[in-house]
Amino acid sequence: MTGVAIVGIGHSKFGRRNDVSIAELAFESIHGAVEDAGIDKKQIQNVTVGSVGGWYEENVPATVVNEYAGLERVGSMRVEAACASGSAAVKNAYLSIASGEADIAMAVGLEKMTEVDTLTAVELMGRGGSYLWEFENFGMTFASYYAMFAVAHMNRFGTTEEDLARVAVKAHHYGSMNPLAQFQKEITIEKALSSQVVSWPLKLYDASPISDGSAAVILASEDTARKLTDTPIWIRSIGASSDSADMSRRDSYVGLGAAVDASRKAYSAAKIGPEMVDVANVHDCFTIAELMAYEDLGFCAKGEGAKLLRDGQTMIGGKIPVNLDGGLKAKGHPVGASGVSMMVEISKQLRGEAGKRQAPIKNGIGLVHNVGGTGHYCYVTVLSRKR
Amino acid sequence: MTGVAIVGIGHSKFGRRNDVSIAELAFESIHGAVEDAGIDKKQIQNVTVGSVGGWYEENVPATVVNEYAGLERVGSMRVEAACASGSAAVKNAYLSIASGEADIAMAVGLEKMTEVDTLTAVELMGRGGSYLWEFENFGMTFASYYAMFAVAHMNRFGTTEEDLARVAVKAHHYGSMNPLAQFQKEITIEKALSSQVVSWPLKLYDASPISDGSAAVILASEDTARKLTDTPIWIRSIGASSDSADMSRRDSYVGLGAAVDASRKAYSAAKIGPEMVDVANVHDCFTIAELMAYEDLGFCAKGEGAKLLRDGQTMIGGKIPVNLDGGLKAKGHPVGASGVSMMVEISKQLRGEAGKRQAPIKNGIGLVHNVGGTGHYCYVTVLSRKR
Amino acid sequence: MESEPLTLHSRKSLNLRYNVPISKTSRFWDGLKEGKFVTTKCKSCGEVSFPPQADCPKCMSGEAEWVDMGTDGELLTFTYVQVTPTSFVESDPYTVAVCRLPGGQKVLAWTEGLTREQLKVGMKLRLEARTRSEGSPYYVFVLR
Amino acid sequence: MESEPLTLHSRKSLNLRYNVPISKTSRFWDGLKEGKFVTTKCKSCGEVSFPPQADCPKCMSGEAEWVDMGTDGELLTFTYVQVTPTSFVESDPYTVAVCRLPGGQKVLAWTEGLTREQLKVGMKLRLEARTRSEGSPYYVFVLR
Ligand SMILES: [Zn+2]
Ligand SMILES: [Zn+2]
Repeated sequence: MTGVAIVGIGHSKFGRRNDVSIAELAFESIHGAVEDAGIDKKQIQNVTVGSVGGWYEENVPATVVNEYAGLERVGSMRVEAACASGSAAVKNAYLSIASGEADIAMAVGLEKMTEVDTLTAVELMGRGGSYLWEFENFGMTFASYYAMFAVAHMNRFGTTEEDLARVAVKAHHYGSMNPLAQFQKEITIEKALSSQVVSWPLKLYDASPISDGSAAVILASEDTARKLTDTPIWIRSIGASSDSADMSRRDSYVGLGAAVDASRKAYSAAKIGPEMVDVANVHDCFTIAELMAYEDLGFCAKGEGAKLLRDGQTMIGGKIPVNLDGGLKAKGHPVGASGVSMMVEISKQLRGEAGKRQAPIKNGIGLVHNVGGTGHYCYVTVLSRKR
Repeated sequence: MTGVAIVGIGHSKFGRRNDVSIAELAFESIHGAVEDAGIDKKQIQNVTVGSVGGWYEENVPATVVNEYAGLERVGSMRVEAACASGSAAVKNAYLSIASGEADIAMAVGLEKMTEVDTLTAVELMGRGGSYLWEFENFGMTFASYYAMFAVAHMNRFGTTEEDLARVAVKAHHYGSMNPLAQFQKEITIEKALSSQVVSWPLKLYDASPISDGSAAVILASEDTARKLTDTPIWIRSIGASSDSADMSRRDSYVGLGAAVDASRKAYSAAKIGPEMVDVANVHDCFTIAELMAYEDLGFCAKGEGAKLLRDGQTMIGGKIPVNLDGGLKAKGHPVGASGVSMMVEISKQLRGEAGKRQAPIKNGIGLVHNVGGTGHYCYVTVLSRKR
Repeated sequence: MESEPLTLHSRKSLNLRYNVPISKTSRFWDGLKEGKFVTTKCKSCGEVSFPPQADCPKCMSGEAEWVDMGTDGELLTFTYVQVTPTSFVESDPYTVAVCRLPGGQKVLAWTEGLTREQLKVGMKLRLEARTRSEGSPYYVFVLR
Repeated sequence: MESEPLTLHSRKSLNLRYNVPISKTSRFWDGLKEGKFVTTKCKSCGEVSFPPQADCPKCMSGEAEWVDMGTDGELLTFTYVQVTPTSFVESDPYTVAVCRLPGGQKVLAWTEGLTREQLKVGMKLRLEARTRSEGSPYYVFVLR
């Protein structure tokens, strides 16, 4: 089977982007990815758009995006896997090339969450569980689901609110070095701890923001990739897994079963272990999610996420630097765009183009961990300098 | 590359299904497909759900469906290509097997449109164009888009309202033989012509109904398919194309550019021509769409669709029998389910299991033509008895 | 200082309210009216599911019976929801808990009569049925 | 006769109304207020687009200028919308047309002052700007 590589990356500024329509917003990264790949857009055979929607006016968004960018007669679809929609889009594009169906394909992650008011966005996310058993009577929000993970984790392993705040401080530290991030200012533990409680024990600074943004990657088959670039970033494997929609059916509240399973699949298919990973982007929609990700991915043992962070092991210079673009927390979390944005960041890291937030690259391997919903979905993608 | 075959099919009753939740509705076809394939559901590695949503309460439907059916830790996503979402789901499942990523995968098409009132469903469909330029100021509906195709076609080729009514009469004729169809009664041309105008010249009987329903197909790799069944139905090719979201950017109003392109791709990849097709399901969301499909697929020359129908060539015994399950018009059009439902019907036809609505099978080739939106998307899938 | 970009506040509002079919699980809601908590048990393989479902997620059998699932819960986790969605802006902030029942089923519901500070993982709570003023049944956890 | 299955009419309604960014195409809406119809032309390749767009769909250049696109239309197709969506239930039924303008751009809009029976493919119509009572601009086709 042909190898599949990322040959072009594009990324919009994340934030409140009421200066652009959804098509204009998508164009920013599509244009960037086409230029970066050095191709003619007519060479793109498939366009997969990852987006959740509901908070913007277009009900059939992929064709609106394609029309604006002049992508005509392409094979196309939108994919949705909640907040893992971006990774699902990359997987779809990847499969189209790996199967031999296409030679060049593009995945676009896109979300525009600020066209409705904040509490309506909160409601749309809250309705992402099992509607009748979680929302209709009990008004769950995304923060409350993750707060339940936090309470269980704190109770079982002694993780503290300070530990959660440290995740936010790290995110804002690296976000301050990312000109495309929604927040580019350092924060302190005190500031995080004193912010408004959203769903106890999670506070405003434990939560990724409501964001608009887009990101795009162009994938190519092995021969084409080698012709187009000296620095193809190979997709070594994509592990995908899922879990119940309903929180009450989960086995555990101190980790995500789908993440454990997806990473096992991804490591196995790439024939690597977690110790081989030089740099990772993990899904920190809430601070607790990043700590659970360390554990679910095997960067440390279960329950030791907070210690790994406190020891500085997930900073540059540590064992496994994580979220050097600021993560969803500081960079922003336009949900459909986030997975693709993570691919863009890890591609930059593996190319050695991350500037002052560059991680040391030893094995040439990076990882993207993208969770959908409250662990409904997880996609783990292994990227590599070597085929 | 491995061949990919349909080895299991399942289909719910279509209609107003307020007796079942979306998960219960999906289960009806998932259960049917698993039984038909004779597998253990644990063997299913990927589940792709095709659904548009908005008219039912679940915002992340695929995991709700998986949870109910006990499909745990599967790779999964929802895909949306407007009314071609079902074919997009089949394509996603197909790619996962063709690429070697999975051995057995399932595509589920699902829609539940009657949880909102009729005019809200009409609104959600109308918002499927280019929102600002078509809906906000001008209140376009799906019927009005297709009515514009009808007016152009009638003006250019002399197609008449009677010709359109004949499409409905044929649909209801075959629908009367399909116990899963929403409408199972014959109608007359007079009845169709005298029905309420929805968007002139289209009347109630020119339009497919608002429907609930699900359908599922299980796909397997070549070796597995041969072990599982004596009648694998091979997916020979899937041609996918797209067009502008906005009607004002179309080249023509007498056909769908995406359909012409998708069929060209599908024929070319399968190395066949339209004359090789024994039986087809085409996207008759409105009667005019079926006539345009005949032409766009090359079953006849442009402008001769009405004649092909009048001559009985698209009935059993004719050159190319079309929509022998009643089509979307009589069977119902739960939009995300429709593409998968078409695959189920053509599989039955090629297996020789279609009972009194069985087409004669000569070359062993069937075709599914599934349009999304007003021609935003088209997926053409060639199915075959032979690998 | 940049001026705010121009947006068009759409004239048209989309109002979505759903009719959710519940006939296959109505026994649960009916049970609540009598203060009982029942759920489905597969007649074929014995799997007990909550939320109740007419088809078995384990063996796919469509033959289910209704069994009592008890009301004694052990608190697994909880949260106190301060920022509530649009639909719940008129509610006071609420505490949501997940408890495990004797048969192993887990249930998510609001707690009643307990502050967030009083809740501890592992404590004993009890499911109780409630009826809203307009007649719709729901359920809460209270101190056992 | 079967009884109607039991459904739960959700207590919670989802109300969606969008703030659609239009700053990059505001020249079009501003033009309407003066009765002018302008759209974008790519400074790099000369492509004229309608609807207007800041980036060129042909060559991807972000350099566009605004050009007059005229108002003389030729009717390509039309329909008379009798069953209208929820948002438009208070409108009378309306006739929508697509016309080609002199430069080849096509525009979709309501017709005004013409019954469905008066419309014929190929006839000459003219774009005219209108303003709603609340001040928002739109446009219609009238007889030329
Ligand atoms: Zn069972
Ligand atoms: Zn240009």
